[in-house]
Amino acid sequence: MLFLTRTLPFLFCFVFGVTSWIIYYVPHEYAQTIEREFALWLRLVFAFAYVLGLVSLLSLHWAKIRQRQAGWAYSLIVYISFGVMMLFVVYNDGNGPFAPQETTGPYQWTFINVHVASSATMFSLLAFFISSAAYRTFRARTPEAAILLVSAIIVMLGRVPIGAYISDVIPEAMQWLMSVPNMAAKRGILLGVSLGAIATSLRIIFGIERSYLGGGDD
Amino acid sequence: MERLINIDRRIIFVFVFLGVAIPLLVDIHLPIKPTPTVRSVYDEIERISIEDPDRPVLVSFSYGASTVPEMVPMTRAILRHLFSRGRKVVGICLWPEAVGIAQPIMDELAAEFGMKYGTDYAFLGYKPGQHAVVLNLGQSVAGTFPFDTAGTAIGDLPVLDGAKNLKDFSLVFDFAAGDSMEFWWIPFGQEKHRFPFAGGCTAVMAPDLYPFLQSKQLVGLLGGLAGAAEYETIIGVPGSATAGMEPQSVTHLIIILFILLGNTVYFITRRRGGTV
Amino acid sequence: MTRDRYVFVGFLALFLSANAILVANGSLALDWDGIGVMVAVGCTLALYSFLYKDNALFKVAEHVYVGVAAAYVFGITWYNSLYGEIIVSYFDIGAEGSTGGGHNPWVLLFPTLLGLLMLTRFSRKFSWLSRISFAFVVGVGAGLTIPRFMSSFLLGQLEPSLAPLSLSWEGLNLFLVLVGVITVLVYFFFSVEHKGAVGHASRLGIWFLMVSFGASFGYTIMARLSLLIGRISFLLDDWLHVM
Amino acid sequence: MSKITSCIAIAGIFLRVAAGAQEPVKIEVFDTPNDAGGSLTITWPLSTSAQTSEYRIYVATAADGPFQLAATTTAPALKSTEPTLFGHAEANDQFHVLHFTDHDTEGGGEPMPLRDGTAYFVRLGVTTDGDELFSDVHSAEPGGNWFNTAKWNNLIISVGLTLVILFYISVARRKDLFIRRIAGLEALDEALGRATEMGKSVLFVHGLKEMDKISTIAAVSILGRVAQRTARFDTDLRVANVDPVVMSVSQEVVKEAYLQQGRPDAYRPDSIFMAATEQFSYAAAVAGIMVRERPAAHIMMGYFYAESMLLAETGSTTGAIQIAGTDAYTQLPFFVTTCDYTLMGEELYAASAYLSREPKLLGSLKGQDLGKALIIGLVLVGTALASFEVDFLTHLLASL
Repeated sequence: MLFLTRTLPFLFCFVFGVTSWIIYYVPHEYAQTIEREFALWLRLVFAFAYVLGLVSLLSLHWAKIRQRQAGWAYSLIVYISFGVMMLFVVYNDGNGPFAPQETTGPYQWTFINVHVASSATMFSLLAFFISSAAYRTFRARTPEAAILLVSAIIVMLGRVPIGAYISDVIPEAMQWLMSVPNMAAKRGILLGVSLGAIATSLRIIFGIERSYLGGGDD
Repeated sequence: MERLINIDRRIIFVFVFLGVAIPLLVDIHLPIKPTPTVRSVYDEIERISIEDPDRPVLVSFSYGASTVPEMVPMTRAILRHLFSRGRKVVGICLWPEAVGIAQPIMDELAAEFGMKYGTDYAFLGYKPGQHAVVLNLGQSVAGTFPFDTAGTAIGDLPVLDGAKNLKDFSLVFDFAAGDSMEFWWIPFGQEKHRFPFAGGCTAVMAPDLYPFLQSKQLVGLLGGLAGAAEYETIIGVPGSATAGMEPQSVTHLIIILFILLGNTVYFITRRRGGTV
Repeated sequence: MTRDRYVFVGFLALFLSANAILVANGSLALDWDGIGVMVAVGCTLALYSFLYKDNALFKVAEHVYVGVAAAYVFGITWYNSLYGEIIVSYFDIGAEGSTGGGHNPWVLLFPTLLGLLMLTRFSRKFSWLSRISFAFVVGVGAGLTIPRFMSSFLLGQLEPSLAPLSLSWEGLNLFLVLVGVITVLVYFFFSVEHKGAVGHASRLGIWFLMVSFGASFGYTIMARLSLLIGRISFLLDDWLHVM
Repeated sequence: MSKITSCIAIAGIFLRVAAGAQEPVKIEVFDTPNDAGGSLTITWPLSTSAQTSEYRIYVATAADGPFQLAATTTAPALKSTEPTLFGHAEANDQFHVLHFTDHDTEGGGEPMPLRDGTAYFVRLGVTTDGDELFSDVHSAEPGGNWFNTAKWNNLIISVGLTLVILFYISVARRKDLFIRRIAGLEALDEALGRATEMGKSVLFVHGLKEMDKISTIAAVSILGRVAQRTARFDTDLRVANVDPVVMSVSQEVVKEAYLQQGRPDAYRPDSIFMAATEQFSYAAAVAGIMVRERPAAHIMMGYFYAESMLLAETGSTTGAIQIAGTDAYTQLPFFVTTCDYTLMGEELYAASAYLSREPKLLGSLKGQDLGKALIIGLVLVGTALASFEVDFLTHLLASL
């Protein structure tokens, strides 16, 4: 059993990992075919992963309802709104689920008027909290934080028309700041991050990092 | 002094609300000056319209509902420019929510310029897989999007004649609310096929992309609503982004004043030995 | 508590009467479009009630949104991929008048199997099977990542950094970029203590980082405000018609 | 240049054809390198003529024909535009280059693609002022290639980095590797110390990502350290979660820490709780705890999204010490301006390696450090060389 639960996944990971790494260097038709198939498979498995995410969301809220945890009524609301929207998904403006998707009907209506409206509103809430934080908590406690705030002010002024209205120097300072010191730091971060990503990928391929396996008994 | 800082934050919220609402209602005209990164997107589309007029442009929508106010104005500005130059446009979505948002916009603008579905433009819908979709497109467009959203096979869409993979597009343009330009398109597409690549992103992502502008992995960039407003200015069709620049300017000023005020109080109280 | 209740009732009454007035004076039609605007405004205001304080209305709106979002994404995945690509290819059902298209069903067998195995994660007995799917996804992902990140990020970003320096404005900027890249890397270097020259370099690196964080900070504030502008102009224009 | 001399110049290239002279003419036909097959490449010397000439490539499957048209061009590219295939030799801008993948068929039907493994005979025709001059015939065979020669640098560096990282991991398994002190961890200890002095609780806030993400793993190992301290000093610890798996792992880690400190009695599983399941509800719930319970220290670790703003803002107004750590670079600015100390990006992973002493983390951190040192060295040397117009290192490192 240990072979099936531990070794087999590791072998899978190693073989597929090394193969997809090597074919990068091989322009031959055979290698390109493998790359095409891998990309397709990966893409299709991702579609199933959505179902996985959906089931785990629903089971999380189901647990809250079943155990009558604090705020379980909100979980019930998740179920109700999910159920109603699912009906619209299946209805597909009269064509049923086994036809191309319609761009009209209750599904699109709910999407625009509930989903889009809520989603954009949720993130716009942050505009308010940022302003309150600007007043109450964005402090130049240290020289570093002072540099951060000065650079933020230059960018905020230079990026909108009011900056040029005050002085032509401000947008130019913003441009310079973005494309020289900001660019340099972002490049430094990027180099570090990609080294980190490569190191993590190596640990995965060589079976040193197995936390992705998760779940199930060992 | 400390009481000044510890006021109810709802008072600040009212300031911000008014800072947005009043400039929206009262017209204060401020001239918009396009920045070089935005200008180079325009120049690139003009260039391909002359030098590479036959091959289609691939437009990828990688954003969701939460960033609609930022992303939709730039979607409109770019599509308007492409259609006005008679470019053939193929739209794909890398984020699921983009389907319901981008498709109506594309249809509307195409109708405005008399572009016909199938021959002048197409909308292929969404495929899960993020970077895997980009990699797959690099190998085969028809193998990645076998049908459009109406179920028509790709082979029946003349706009895609000759477009077998990413190499066969004159330009790829990504509208990104996340890191799709940086971590999907550049390493999994542009790295191999070297197509001209430009994009528009939310303001949050924009500073991260400057290294790619300097290394020419990215031709040009529209950053946030300001980038969209600049593009509207270049093509001479002011829209909601241009209208948004006035409240944007005012609220930026308000926030800067808040930061300055807060810090002044902070330094005064700190000098007196208090804490805030 | 009672004060909050008054606020809530007043808020609701205001919202309903505003809609009634708008319908009465013809700004909003009582068709699906008009009702749509009212629903959208309702969601928007319910979420904004969070600004007053965390309350039940906000939580209801947030959870409604979560449920709708989950079903919406499932719908898109179903029509674009699960049905629209996989099932259609198996049963060869293209749209009317469509010639061919779709994948060879045999090619799809393996990925479909992997996808289905992934769903065993919810079974206590068979969840080990899902590890095979995860091993595939993670393994291929890792293998694809290594050479591509090497090429587009390490080499692709290294090469433009190797520009000739000169005594000019451009030369100065290139020099600053060079200093920035190196000192930021030094800051994230963990094998030596940050003392002496290394300490100075890493301190300079922090300053570069702070300038770039400041840029991100400014841009993020801009982004959030843009969203707010979008929502408020929706309220003022599409709902109240005062713009 | 006059019309007549330009004709002579063109004709000069094809001297061998025109006059039967013996000098080699530099026309080359070969399989296109670094491709999947089905393509041939032809190169010929740069035209010295000021006039535009038309170039035609003819293909046959036998040396004596019949020749079919494969490609026509008036503005051919130069070899120097394709460093991927031809490198950076100076002479490259003295040669034209053209790739072709098919040829016309006799009946005028669909063009016939070139077949791998078939020998093709190719000749070049140049038309200036209506006269077409032909080169002699060269033969080549298209085919797929097994290695992309433009990727040597990539392969060597990747394999090198792999070996270094695997080497350091194996070293780390045998002995402890040095990592510098992480200032953020000292700040963490200080914050915990203050909480003890004040007799108030400590609030640990997890990020939004699941258990298999590096940032979450790092957050859990930092939680372990925090729990050790709170167990020793008998300080109240509260841990807010948004993911049930992270919650149960956190419970294990805290329980373990309390056991190690000999205080299993002080461990209360319900102080490690699910605050909410959704992003903003989570932020609101945690902010509520911050305001109501007024912990002395807030420790926020893991991957945060937009809710970071809400958490840190509310937190800083309560006067608590705030320590944050995240690899979400877009959220870092907010933590930096509202927290007393912030572990930025890779510092978070380093802190986790420093605390857990796990060989795989320590080893790969060391390997990455070596990679960074290499990059710093290459940038310095490369820039110095480039400043003196020596480009070889720049070309060697080019991503092609």
